Amino acid sequence: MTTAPEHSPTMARSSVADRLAPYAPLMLVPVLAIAGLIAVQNPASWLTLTVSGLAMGMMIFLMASGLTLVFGLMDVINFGHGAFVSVGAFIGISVLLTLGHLTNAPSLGLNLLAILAAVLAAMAATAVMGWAFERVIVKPVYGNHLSQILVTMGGLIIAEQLIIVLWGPEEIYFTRPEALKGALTFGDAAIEKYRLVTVGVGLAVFTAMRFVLRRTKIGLIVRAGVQNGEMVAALGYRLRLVFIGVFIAGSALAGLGGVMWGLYQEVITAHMGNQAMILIFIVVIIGGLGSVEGCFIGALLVGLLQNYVAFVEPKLALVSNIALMVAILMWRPMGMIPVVKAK
Amino acid sequence: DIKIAHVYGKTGPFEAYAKQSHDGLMLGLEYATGGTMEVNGEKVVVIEKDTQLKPENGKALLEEAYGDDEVDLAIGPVSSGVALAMLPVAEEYEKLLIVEPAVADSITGSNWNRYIFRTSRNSSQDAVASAIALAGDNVHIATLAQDYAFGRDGIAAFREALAAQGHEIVHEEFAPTDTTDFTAAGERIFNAMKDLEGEKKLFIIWAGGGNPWAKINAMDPGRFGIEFAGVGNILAALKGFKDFAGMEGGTYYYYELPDNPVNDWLVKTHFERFDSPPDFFTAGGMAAGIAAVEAIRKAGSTDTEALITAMEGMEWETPKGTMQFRAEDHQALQPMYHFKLRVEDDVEWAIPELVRELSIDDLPIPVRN
Amino acid sequence: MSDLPHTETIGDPILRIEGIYTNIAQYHILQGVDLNVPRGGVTMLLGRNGVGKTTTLRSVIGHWRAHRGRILFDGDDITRIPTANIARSGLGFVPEDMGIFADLTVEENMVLAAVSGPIDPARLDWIFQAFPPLKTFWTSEAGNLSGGQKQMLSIARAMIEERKLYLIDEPTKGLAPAIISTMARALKDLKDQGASILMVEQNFAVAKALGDTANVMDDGRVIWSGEMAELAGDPTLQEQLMGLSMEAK
Amino acid sequence: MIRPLLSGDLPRSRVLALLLVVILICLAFAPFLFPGVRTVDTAARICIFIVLVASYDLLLGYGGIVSFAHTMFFGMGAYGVALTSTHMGRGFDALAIGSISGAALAAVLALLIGLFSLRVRAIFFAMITLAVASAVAVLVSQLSGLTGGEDGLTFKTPRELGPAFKFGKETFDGTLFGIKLNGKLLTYYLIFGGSALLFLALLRVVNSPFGRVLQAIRENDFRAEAIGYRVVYYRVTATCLSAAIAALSGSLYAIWLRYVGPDTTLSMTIMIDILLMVVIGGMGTIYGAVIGATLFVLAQNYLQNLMGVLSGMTEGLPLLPELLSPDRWLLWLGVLFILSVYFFPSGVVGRLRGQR
Amino acid sequence: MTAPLLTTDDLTVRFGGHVAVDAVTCAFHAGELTAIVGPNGAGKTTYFNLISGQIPASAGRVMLNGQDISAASVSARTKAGIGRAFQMTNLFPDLTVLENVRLVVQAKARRGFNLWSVVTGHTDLMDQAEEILARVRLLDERNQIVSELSHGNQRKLEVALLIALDPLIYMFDEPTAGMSVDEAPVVLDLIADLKAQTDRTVLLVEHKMDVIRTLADRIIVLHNGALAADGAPAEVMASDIVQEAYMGRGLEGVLDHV
Ligand SMILES: Nc1ncnc2c1ncn2[C@@H]1O[C@H](COP(=O)(O)OP(=O)(O)OP(=O)(O)O)[C@@H](O)[C@H]1O
Ligand SMILES: Nc1ncnc2c1ncn2[C@@H]1O[C@H](COP(=O)(O)OP(=O)(O)OP(=O)(O)O)[C@@H](O)[C@H]1O
Ligand SMILES: [Mg+2]
Ligand SMILES: [Mg+2]
Repeated sequence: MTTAPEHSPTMARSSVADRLAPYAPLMLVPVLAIAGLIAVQNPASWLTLTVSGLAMGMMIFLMASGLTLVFGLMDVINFGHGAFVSVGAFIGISVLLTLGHLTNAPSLGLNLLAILAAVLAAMAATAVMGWAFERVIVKPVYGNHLSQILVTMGGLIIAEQLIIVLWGPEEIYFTRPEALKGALTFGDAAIEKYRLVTVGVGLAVFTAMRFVLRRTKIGLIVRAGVQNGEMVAALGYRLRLVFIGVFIAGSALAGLGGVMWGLYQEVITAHMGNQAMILIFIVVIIGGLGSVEGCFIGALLVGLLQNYVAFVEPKLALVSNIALMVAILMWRPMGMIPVVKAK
Repeated sequence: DIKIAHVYGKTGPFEAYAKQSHDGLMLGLEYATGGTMEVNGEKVVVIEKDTQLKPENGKALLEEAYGDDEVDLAIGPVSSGVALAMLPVAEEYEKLLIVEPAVADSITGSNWNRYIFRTSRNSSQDAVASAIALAGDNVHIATLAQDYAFGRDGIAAFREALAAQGHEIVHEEFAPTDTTDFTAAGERIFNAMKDLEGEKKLFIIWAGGGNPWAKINAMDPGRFGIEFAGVGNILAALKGFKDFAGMEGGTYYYYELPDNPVNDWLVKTHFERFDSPPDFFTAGGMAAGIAAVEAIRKAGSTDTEALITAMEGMEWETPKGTMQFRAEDHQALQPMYHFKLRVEDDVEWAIPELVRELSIDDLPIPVRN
Repeated sequence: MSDLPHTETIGDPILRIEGIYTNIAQYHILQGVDLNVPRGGVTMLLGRNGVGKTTTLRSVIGHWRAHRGRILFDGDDITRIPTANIARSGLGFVPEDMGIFADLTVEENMVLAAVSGPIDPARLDWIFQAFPPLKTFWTSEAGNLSGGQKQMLSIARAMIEERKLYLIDEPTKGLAPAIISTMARALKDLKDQGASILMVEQNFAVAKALGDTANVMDDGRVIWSGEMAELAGDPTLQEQLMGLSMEAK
Repeated sequence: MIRPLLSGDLPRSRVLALLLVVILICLAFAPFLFPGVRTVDTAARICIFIVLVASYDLLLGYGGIVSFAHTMFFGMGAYGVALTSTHMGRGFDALAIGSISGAALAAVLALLIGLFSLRVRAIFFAMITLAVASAVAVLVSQLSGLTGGEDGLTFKTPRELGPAFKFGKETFDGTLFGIKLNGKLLTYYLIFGGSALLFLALLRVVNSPFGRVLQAIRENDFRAEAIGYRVVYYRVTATCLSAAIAALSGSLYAIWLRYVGPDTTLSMTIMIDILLMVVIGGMGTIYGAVIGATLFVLAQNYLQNLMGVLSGMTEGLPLLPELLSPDRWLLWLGVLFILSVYFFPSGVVGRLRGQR
Repeated sequence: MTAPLLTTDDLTVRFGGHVAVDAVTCAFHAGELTAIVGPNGAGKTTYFNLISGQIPASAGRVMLNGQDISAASVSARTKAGIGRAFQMTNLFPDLTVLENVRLVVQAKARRGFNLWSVVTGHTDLMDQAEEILARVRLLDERNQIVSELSHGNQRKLEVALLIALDPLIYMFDEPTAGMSVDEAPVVLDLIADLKAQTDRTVLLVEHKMDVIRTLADRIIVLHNGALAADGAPAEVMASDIVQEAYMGRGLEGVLDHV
C-alpha cells in the first residue's frame, strides 16, 4: 500500500508557561487560602473560615453540578434549574420530617440513613420532573437560547407555584438531625459537623461525575451533538436519548443539591432555588462551560472568597462574587477550564 | 355602603403574611360590627387588590380604589416599599390609608402625611421593646442586622433605646441582605465578645431568608457564653427556634401572651375557622379592622376630615389590648411583650413565654415626622 | 482511463433508491430519483451544482425525508427509520460540509466515529498512512485543522470502522493531489474489503479513475446511468449531460 | 405618508397590520375609550414598555448582543428625573434636565462597558453587564441617603401634570366626552407622544444601513469584519443608543409614576420580563416589541381578574378553583410562556409573517 | 520593475509549538496572478489569514504599498485594499443572496454608519449589487436565503463578495472547490479578467493543476509553512519539491489527469 509523501510540520518547543497553563486554576485555591491567612491573621478564625468556606463551596458545587451538564454541555440555558433545587429540598425535607424517629435519635448512623433516604427520594422526584421538563418544555427549543430562557422561566414559575399549592406559602422551618447540630471545636476554631458531611458528599459527586464523563463517550456525544446533531446521528447515536439522559441526571443532581442546601439553611421556601441561581450561573461560567473540574474549583473559590472578604471587610462582601467573576473572565474569557466554546 | 379597599401583596414571597393580614381584617370588621358587618346602618364592603408586591402596582391600585371604586378608606400593604409608594396617593385623593402591617419607620416618619394612619408597629417599637427587655447592668450586647436602610434604622433605634437606659452596644455587625454563610459575621462577633466578662447577648434583626440564628448557633456560641436575643417572630419561624430555649427579646404578638376579651375571641374564632392559632398579622389585621369601624362610628360619617379628627388620639380595643393613635404622627402606640423562649416536645414551635408586658408608657417611641 | 480492476457487481444492489421525492421546506428538490448501488462497487453520482446530489445522499441517511418512493438498503426499507439506526445498519457518511466537530480534538472526533467500541489500532494505522496529518494533529482541536485536513478527518471518521456502504459527498475538494491519490488507494482498499461506495464527485478525473458505474443527475432526477467507462469515453455525452466536456478544460 | 414614517418597514402581514392599528388606536384614545385610573395606567405602562422592549430588541434582535444591564439604564433615566425633581423642586426644567442627563449618563456608561467588554465573546459581555447591573443595584440600596434605598423616592411633577390641574374650563367646561380634562390626561399624552416618537426613531434606526450592518454582524461578525465593518464600533454604538433610549423610557416611567424604586426600575425580574416580551413579540422586528409588551403587560394586570371570573365559574369542581384562584395567576403566566413558544416559536410577529 | 503592491517580511506564526507559517518573505506585484500551492496544511490559508489580519503574526511584517499594516485591524486592512474569499464558505446565512452582496457594496461605499436614512433609499447600492450577481450568474437566486443555496452556488457567492469588494489585493482560497465543470469556468474567467486590471494583484490558492496552468503568471510553493519555491509555473511545477511533497511522485494513480 502506498503512503503519502513525508509530512513534517516544523515543531518548536512550546514555552514553560504554555505547559503550566492548564494547572493554573488548580493552584488558585491554595493561593487564595494563603492570601486569606495573611488577610485574616488570627489563625483560629482562619481555620474556621477556610473549612466552612470550602464546605460552602461544596454545596454550591452540588447545586451547580447539574447546570454544568445542562448549560455547559447541552448549551441549554435552564432558568428552571432553581426549581429543581427547590423541589429537591421540599421533597427531601418532607421525607426527613416524616422520619422523626431517625433524625431525633442522637446517632450519626441513623441520621445519615435518614438523610440518605431523603436524598434518594428527592433525586428520584427531580429526575422524573427533569424527564417531563425535557419532553414538554425544553425539547422544542434546543439551540435557541432566548426561547430557552422563556420556556424555562415558565417552567420555573409553574414549579414554584405548584410547590405553593402543595406545601402552602409559608416558609418551612425545621432543625437538622440531632448528630449534625453544632460544631467540633479545636481551641477557638469551630467546624460545623454538617459542613463536614457536605464536603464528603461534594467530593463523592465530583469524583463520580469525573469518572462518568472521562470513561464514557457521553460527554463527547453531547458536546458533538450541540455542534452538529445531524452528524452525531449519522454516526449512529440516538442523540435524543443521550440528551434526555443527561438532562435527567442534571435535574437529579439539582435535587441532591436542593436537599443539602435546605438542610444547611434549615428553612425552605419555594423561591430558595431561584435565589441561588445567580451564584450558580457565576460558578458555571467562571469554571468554563461544561467543565466539572472548573465548576468545582470555581465553587470552592466563591465559597472561600465570600468568607474571607466578609470577615475582613463586610461591606465588600456585597460584590465579592461579581468581582471574582469579572477578574477570572478577564484572565480567561472562556472561564478557567473551558470545555465548550460558548457561542 | 361603606367601601374599604384592602390593598396588599396577596401573591409573591409574602403570600403567607398577606393571608393572615386579610383574615385578621375580616375578623376585625366582624368583631367590631358584632357580626352584622354594618356601621351606622351602612353595609361594610371590602374590596381586595393584589399589589404583587410591586410598588408601582400598589400606587395604581390605590388610585383605582380611591378614584374608580370610590372607597371610603384603604388598608394595607404588607411591604414597606409598596407602602411608601402609596402614601402620596392618599394625600392626592385626600382619603385615608391605614397602613398595616408594613413596619418602616419612615411611613409615620419622614414620608408621612396627614392622611396616613398606622395600626401596625414600626420597627422602632420592636427595637425599643427588645432594648428594654434585654438591657441590664453587666449585660454586653452585640447586634447583627442586614446591611440596608431597614436593618440600620432598626439597630439605630435599638442603640438609642439602650442609650436612653445608659447602656451601649459592644459590637455592631452588618451583613449583606442576601447573606447565606454567616461564619464570617459569627467569627467577627465572637472575636469582639469572647474576652468580655458577664452576660453576653447577640441581638439579631433579620427580615426574610438566611436564618442567621440557626447558622450562628451551629458555630456553638455557647463556648464563649454568648446567648441569643431578638425580636419575636411568626409561628412558622418559631418552629426553627426549638434549639433556642431561653432566648429573650421583645415581641409584637403571640396568641398566648395578651390577656383580654378581644384576643380571647380572636383565638377562639381562629381555632374554630382555621383550626390554627392566630399569628402576628392576624392580630394586626384585626386591629386595623376594628380601628376602621370604631373611627367611622366615632366620626358618624366617612367624611375624611371627620375621620381624621375622630382618629387622632383615638383609643380602641385590639387583640393586643388598648391601642392609641398618637396625634402627632398617627402611629398606633401599643403594648409589646418581653418574652423568653420555652420548648415543649409536643409543640411544633418554641413558645414565647411572657416575662412582662411592656405597656405604652414603658415604651418611649420617638416621633420622627 | 480505467486500468483499475473492476469488481463485478454481484447479485442485487446494496442500495436501491426507487423514485424518491424529497421536499425541503416548500421547495420540491428531488422529483423521482431512481438509483442503484451495486454490491462491492464504486458508484459515482455526478451533475451540475444544485441538481440534488447532496439532497439524494441526505435522503438516504435520513437527514431529509423522502415523502414518496422507497429506499432499500441491503434488502430492508430504510425510508422511514431514524438516522441513527440507518447508520448502525452499516452506513458510513461523509457529508458535503465535512460535519467536523470543531470543538473536539481529532482524537475525540475519531473516538466518536468508532461507534461499536474502542478504535482498532491496525485500522487506525492504515488510515494514518493515507492521511498522515491526522497523526500529527491527533490531539489538536479539529476546528483548527486546515481545510484539507478537515476533509481527511471527515473521510477517516467514516472509514474507522467497517461499513457495508459509504456515502461520500465530494471528498476530493480541497485535497492536494498527493492526498487525493492516497485517498483513492484507501477507497480501493475499502472496495477490496467488499464494501460498496456511493460517491458524489465534481472532479471528473477522479470520478473516471475510481468509478465503476455512474449516475448523472439533473434538476432532481437521475437522467443517465451506466458504466463509468462509457461516460468517460464519450465527450458528447458528457457535453449533453453535464453542460461541458471534461476534455475542453 | 405612512411609508416614510415607518421607514419603509411595513408590517408585511394583514393580521399584524390590523393588530398594530388596533393597539395604536386603543393607546391613542385610551383615556376616552377606557376611562378609569387603572386602565389608563395600564395603557401608559404599555406605551413605556413598548419603547423599552424595542430599545432592547435593537440590541438583542438586531445586534445579537445579550445584555443584562438594560434595566440599569432604564433605572438611570428614572432616577435621573426623580433626583432632579426632588432636588430642583417640581418643574418641567427638572424633568427635562433629569431625562437628558439620565440618558447621557446611560450612554456614557454603556460606552465604557462596551469598549471594555464587547471585544471579547458575547457571553463575556452578558456576564459583565450582569455584574455591573447588580453592583449598581447594590449601590442604590446602599446610598439610601441619596436614592431612598429599598424604599425608593417619591416626588412631585409639575402641577400641570397632576390631577389637581384642570383646564379647558371655558371652551368645553372642563370635560370632553365625559372625561375630566386634568393634568393626569396631559401626562398620559406626554407619555404617549414621547413613546411614539422614540418608537418611530428606533424603527428608523433599524432600517438604516446601520441597522442592516448590525444584522450582518449578528449573522456572522467574523465576515462582517472581513468586508470592512469595524464590528466593535457598531456594537458599541448600538449599545449606547439602546441604553440612551432605555433611559428615556425610564424617565417617562418615572414621570408617570412620580415614584422610583429598585423593584420598579432596577430589579432582575423586570430584566427577565423585557427578555420575555422580546421573545414573545418576536426578535429582530421592532413591531415585535409592540405585540410583546402589550400582551405581557395586559397579562400581568388582568390575568388575575380573568381567573377570578373563571374560578367563580368552576366553583364546586374539585381542585380547579384552587388552581384557578387569582392567587395562582403566576402559575398560568408560566403556562402562557410555554404555550407562546409552542405556537409562536419565532414570536407572534414571526408567525404572522409566516416564518417557521 | 515597479514597486511591489504587497510584501511580507519574515512573516511567521506559531500555534503553541507548531510553526504554521515560517518566516515567509515574498513580494507581489500589480497586474500579476500568483498561484500558491502546497500540500494540505502547508500554511496557505494561514498565510492568507496573516495578510488579511484574521490571525496576528508572531513575527514579521505585512507591507501594503510600502506601508506597514501589521498592526492594523482586519477591517482596517480591508478598507486599505486587502480582500479575500474564504476556503470554508463564510457568508451571512440567513440573509438573502442580494443582501449579502449589498452589504459589501455598502461597506465599500462607506455608508455603514448612516443611522438616519432608510436603506431602501440607497438604490445605487442595490443596482451595483445586482450587477455583480449577474456577473457570477447568481441573479436568478438573488432573493434566496443563502443557507438554502447548494454548495456550489454558495462558493460562487463567496467569490461574488470578493469581486464586490473590489480590493487591490485579491486573495482566492480554492475558489472552484466543489464547483461543477460548467460553473468553474465562470469563476475562472472572472479571475482571468482581474488579471487584466493592471493596478491589482491576485493571489490564488488552488489544488487543480489545470486551473493553475491556465491562470498563473507565477507560482510559489509553501511546504511545512516555509517558502519552498518561487518562479515561473513551468519550472516550479517541474521542481522536485513539488513533484514529491505535492504531487506525490511514485504514486501511480489518478493525478496525471487532475
Ligand atoms: N436547506 C435548503 N433549503 C432550501 N433549498 C435547499 C436547501 N438545501 C438545498 N436546497 C436546494 O436544493 C437544490 C439541490 O441542492 P443540493 O445541495 O442537493 O445540490 P447538489 O447537487 O449537491 O449541488 P452541489 O454540487 O453544488 O453540491 C438546490 O437548488 C438548492 O438550492
Ligand atoms: N488557529 C489554529 N490553531 C492551531 N493550528 C492551526 C490554526 N490554524 C491553522 N493551524 C495549523 O496550521 C497548519 C496550516 O493550516 P492552513 O489552513 O494554512 O493549511 P493550508 O495550506 O490552507 O491547507 P489546505 O490546503 O488543506 O487548506 C495546519 O496544520 C493547521 O493544523
Ligand atoms: Mg452537494
Ligand atoms: Mg487552506
